[in-house]
Amino acid sequence: MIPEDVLSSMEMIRDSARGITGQDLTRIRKLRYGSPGFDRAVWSEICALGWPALRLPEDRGGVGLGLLPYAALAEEAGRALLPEPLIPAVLASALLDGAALEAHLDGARLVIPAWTEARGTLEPAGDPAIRDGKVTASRIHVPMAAGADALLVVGATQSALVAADAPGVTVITDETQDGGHVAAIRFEDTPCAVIAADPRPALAEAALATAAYLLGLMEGALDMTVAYLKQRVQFGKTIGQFQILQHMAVDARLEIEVSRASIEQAALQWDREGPTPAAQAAISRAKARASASAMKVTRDCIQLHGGIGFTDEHDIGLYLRKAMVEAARFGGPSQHRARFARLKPVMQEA
Amino acid sequence: MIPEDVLSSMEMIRDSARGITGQDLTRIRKLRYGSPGFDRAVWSEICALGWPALRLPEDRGGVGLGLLPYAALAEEAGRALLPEPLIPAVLASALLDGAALEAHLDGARLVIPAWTEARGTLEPAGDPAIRDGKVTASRIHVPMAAGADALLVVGATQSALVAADAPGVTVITDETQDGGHVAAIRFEDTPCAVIAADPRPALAEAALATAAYLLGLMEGALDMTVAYLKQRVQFGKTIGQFQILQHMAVDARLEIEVSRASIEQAALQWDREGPTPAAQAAISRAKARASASAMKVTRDCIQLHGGIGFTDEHDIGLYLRKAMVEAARFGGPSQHRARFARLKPVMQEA
Amino acid sequence: MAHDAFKLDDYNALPDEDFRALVRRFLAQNHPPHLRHPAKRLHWDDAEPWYMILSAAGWLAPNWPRDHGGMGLNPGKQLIYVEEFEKFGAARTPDHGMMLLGPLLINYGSEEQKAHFLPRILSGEHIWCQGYSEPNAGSDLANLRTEAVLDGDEWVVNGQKIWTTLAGDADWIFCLVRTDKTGKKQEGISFLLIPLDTPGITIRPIINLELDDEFSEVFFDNVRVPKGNIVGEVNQGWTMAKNLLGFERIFLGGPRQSASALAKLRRLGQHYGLLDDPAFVDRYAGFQMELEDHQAIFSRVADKLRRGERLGPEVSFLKLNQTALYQRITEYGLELMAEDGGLLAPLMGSNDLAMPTQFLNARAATIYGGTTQVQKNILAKAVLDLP
Amino acid sequence: MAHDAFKLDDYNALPDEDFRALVRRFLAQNHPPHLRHPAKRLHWDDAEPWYMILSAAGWLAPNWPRDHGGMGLNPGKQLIYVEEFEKFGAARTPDHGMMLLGPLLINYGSEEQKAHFLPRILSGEHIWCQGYSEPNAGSDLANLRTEAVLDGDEWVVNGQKIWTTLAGDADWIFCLVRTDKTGKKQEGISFLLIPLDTPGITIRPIINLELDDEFSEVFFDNVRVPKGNIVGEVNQGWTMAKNLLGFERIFLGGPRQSASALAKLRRLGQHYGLLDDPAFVDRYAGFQMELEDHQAIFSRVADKLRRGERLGPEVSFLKLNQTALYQRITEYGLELMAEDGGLLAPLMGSNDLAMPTQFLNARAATIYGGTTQVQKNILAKAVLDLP
Repeated sequence: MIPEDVLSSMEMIRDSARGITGQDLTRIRKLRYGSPGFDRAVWSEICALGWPALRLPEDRGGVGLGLLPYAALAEEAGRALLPEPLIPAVLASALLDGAALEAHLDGARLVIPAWTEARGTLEPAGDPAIRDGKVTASRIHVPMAAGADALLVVGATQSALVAADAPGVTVITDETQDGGHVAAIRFEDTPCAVIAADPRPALAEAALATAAYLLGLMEGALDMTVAYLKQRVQFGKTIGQFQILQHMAVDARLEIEVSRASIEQAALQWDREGPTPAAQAAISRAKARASASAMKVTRDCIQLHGGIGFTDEHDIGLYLRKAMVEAARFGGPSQHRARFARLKPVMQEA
Repeated sequence: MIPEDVLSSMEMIRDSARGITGQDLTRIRKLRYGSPGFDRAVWSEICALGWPALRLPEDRGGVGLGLLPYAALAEEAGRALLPEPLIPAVLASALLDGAALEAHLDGARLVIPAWTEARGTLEPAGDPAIRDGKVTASRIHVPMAAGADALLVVGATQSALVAADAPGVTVITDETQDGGHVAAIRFEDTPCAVIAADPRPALAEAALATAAYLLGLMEGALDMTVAYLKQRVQFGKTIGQFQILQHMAVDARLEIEVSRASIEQAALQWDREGPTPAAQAAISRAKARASASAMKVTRDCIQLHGGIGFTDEHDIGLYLRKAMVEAARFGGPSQHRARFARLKPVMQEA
Repeated sequence: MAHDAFKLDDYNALPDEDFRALVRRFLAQNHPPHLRHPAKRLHWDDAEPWYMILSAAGWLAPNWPRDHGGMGLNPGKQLIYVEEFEKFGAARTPDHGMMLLGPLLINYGSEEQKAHFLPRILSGEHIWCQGYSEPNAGSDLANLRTEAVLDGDEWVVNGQKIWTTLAGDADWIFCLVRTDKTGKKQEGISFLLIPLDTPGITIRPIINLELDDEFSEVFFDNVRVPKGNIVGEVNQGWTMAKNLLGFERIFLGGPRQSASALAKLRRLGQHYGLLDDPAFVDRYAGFQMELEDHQAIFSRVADKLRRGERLGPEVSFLKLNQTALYQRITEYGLELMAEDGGLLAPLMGSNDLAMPTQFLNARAATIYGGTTQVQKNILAKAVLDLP
Repeated sequence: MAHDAFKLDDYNALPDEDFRALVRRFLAQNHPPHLRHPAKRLHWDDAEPWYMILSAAGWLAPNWPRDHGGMGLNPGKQLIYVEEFEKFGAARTPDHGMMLLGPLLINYGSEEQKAHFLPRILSGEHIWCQGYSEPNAGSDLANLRTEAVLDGDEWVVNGQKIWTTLAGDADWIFCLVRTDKTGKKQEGISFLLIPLDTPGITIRPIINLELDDEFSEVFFDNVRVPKGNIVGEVNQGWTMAKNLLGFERIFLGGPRQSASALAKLRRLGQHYGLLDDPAFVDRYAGFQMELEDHQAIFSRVADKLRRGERLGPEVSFLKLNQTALYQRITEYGLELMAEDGGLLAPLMGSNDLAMPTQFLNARAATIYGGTTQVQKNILAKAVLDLP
């Protein structure tokens, strides 16, 4: 059971999130397919609210909240389809220190982590090659890199912090379905500061936060869809009267209920016992569930909208496009199922 | 396209089948869980109609029909849940010869093939050990063995024919869900006659015939269910007016339509080109489809019946129980999918 | 057995974790080992020893107040009790008296009825069964037609009930009967207690798909019942029965069936040597994740009870989720068995491998206690506010 | 190009296999290679060369009689034509004139209309689009409200059409319009031909989920159309349009989309080095089996056409089956791509790997041409005779 004080900090953070995210998707739609694809002024507000510092202990300048409140925040971000790079920034916060951390937290110098060389994994890449304070490495699928002031080349035991405009940095940016972008980045003898840290716990937290983002996204999509079902008339009935559409909506609601339970339980366990194998497995379970559910729910929301759902003009498609991107980030269903199986072999539990 | 003459022989054999199978399941219900679990008098009628000889060329005393008419017959058998061992007997016919074949075809001496040592395969067991006219071997899942006069111990290149009451034959009979039975049989220095033959083509035909049996079974189950939907009243409506139940029934109908097309296409191809890899693959495809569809359709038919569907008193359960047995016979969906993949590697076709 | 060690004055005073440990200890020390994880619902003959142990220990009725002989657990503690019983694989006894009738009597019964019936439930003297459904009143329960007509000091009952669980084991049946045919269907229904040895009652077992006789039909032919056997007010039976849906609703959504099916799947994997087969491991892991997800949503709803909140219609999500998972596990298990899945008796004679029976049992899960379809209808209106 | 080699007096006289070979040869020799297996519906600018090749060869209208400039194919030969075009991955041209309007004019048009319009369709002078759906008449098409009121010798049209495919490329639109508001919804609908350059018409492209402008809205604001532009009788438009569902219905159920998605899945498997991965091979084989099953049921329905039978409502099973398969292949493909599935541009710039676009395209497949839900409603009544 979630303790009362955690529940109330979750409520508080939800309220504060709603202040940022606004009531409709007009802002989100405007930012799509542009560069950097998010609003730096909004990012400053976000930093002022302390979100990137949420998970940091107070002695590192943070807010000291648990993973559960972070999940609540990510959920609200997902409901609003927030394009600002909250989850990457929180990941960076966990690895940075000193002045770089301070500048990152106050929004002056946004650091985006570049942690993978491969698709479909939650394992960080090997350590980047660092010689004479210069780093050489390649990273792919770096989100919103075009909006970063600095990049953190994350490795399994040590990471390298480089300025985005440092020499030897080659960025190839690809647009993503949701209107954002990712980059493949080559670092070639790029001057850097070295940070020793194990990124795995923070990566697992990012996976859980992404699951929560997907949860909020599903909620937003279903809310919009249920409203449509109550309003659209065909064959002389509001279409929400048709049993088959009712059941599709109920199935979507169930996916959401289960995703929420899975995510909250995983976060609660992590907050209680830290990154134990069981808590790691719970995060994989939650991410696998949320990714699969989000794809199913947003697909079905399109279908429930009928023709209008297939237009880019209608907002319902924004949820599907965002799900296409976030479902795979920090591992999708099959990767997390495999990770779960490794963490909890068949014979281990009843 | 199925040639006209084949279409008409299919119609003829369907008519003749309906003469045997009767109009309701009273007989089927009575024979369940008894020994031998089928009616020897009916078996004599079946032999008089020439069914076990259907696929044999006329110069071997057969009817010389193709696999398509055989599938039509098996379909009618399935619709009626025929318990008599038609498909095993046709398999035996393909391998026997001489007087044994004659006695088998006229119903005087029913031969049941015992062809596997393992579950979940369409590959015959290795050759039985035969020394001095005596066979030593083990076979499992031998259908209706308790009703056989003789057993054919099938091997990959040669088979051994033994009398059911011959010395050294140990039979352990297990009841099956449908009210029939299967046996695990040990042959220990049992006197036998040796027959050289490759059983694989006949096994593939048995798989296709079983797919057709499942097709008929689905048809029977859905017909009964649609009739129930038109008759049962709840909430002041015949339940067939509820959209969700309508769609379940439509989905079942679609499974049936696709199964039929798959089966007929595979049989047509086999009749045209013989046991080519492509025709073998088509049979695997048809059996995988029919097995999976039959399980789904009969499960959904139970659900569509509601409470009464969960009683053994209602006939709808007979279809599900039969599907539980026949879906796995001569290979189920996963085995046939694997076989298909071997026969048609990924890169082979567009 | 040292029952007294488990008799406390106030279980609710224990910290949750201590109470949980107590329940575990109780089960470990008292539950008959051979009754754990039963493949089927137990008949009274098999369940009696366990029922009497619970009775003697005062642990039979976790949901009844202490002054009626129950454990008096608050909702949170009731949950722990249920969770631990489920986790342990404790056998369910014929428990309609404790689970359904008891709370109804406690809420609506006369003092006389309470004094007479409650102790006899606890002692095992009265085993109760439930008479709600009828052949034409299944999903549409309010359509029930079994009628009771007052004739002097007696109700005369005519009609038929169906799907009565373990009727053959019971001494009494509590029924919803029609006492007024005018007005709306939901009105005019009363709650009547009937001894099963009354002349005019015939019980006919129904063999189900598992080839088991868990259910019966009960026929009433001019069955005469004392006027005082009505519980609560005449024509208020529907409302009373609906109001009581609480404690037992969460039971319907517990992970027990899926957990049991998954345990069988694991045993089958072991039996067939598939524990290192990647395809099996992948499917198994998927199911295990779903089961743990279900446990998570179950706990989430349970937490509401713990916080003293009333369970809304969304509790039905538990049943929808669990029964769908249960069916999928057994469907995969059956296919995994290939030809073995067609066998009637459990493989190797072991209930641990009896997947075909579990598969058949799973068919009922989406029908009884409200079909999946009817539950989704209700949820569409109650939770999504669709028209 | 040697078009004359493909001009026969009577295609129907050829044995089926010879005709099939002829179609293959025609495609191999004439189809622009860069237009094969297009990722999206082609706009006129891209499709024009191929349209003009078909036109010059007399191969544009397989379903029209020879005396109207068509190929005059019987149903069996039409099927072969379609099958081979599908198998080859031939590009679809803006073909509403040939496919829908032509047969309607041939059946119901005046001699004058036939003489004027049919040659211009064949020559590419008139490109047609279809104006059926409206914002409030989608699944419930009979609810359409765009109205045409007779004013002297002209119809005055007001209203709005939506989901008009390639409207921006077209010169003319054929519309269903309301000409009588009394009586049943299906009555009072007429079939009207409207030049798109008439004053008062506004075309607004709709960007779809593929971020493509395949569809448009068409607005009519006091658009004046000559009285003679009605096809058939006034108020008979609904019946005429319904009667014409034939040749093109089987198109909707062809295997093209699934085949194209499966080809992409194979390329992706190759790209990611998964061709020996057992999990991939298993999934791929499953989809390939389903595709071949679909081809089997498609052929079975096609055989009915070949035997001269009329296609009943069960032809909708083809669309249901194909679109469901199409969606599942793309869903798996998308998940297989992991993070790559979120990219907007095709992987490696190759259309052969453009699974995300195909996934989005597949969303439309269960909506347009009758949603899956509406089709199942119809099938329940028409095929299963449910109430």
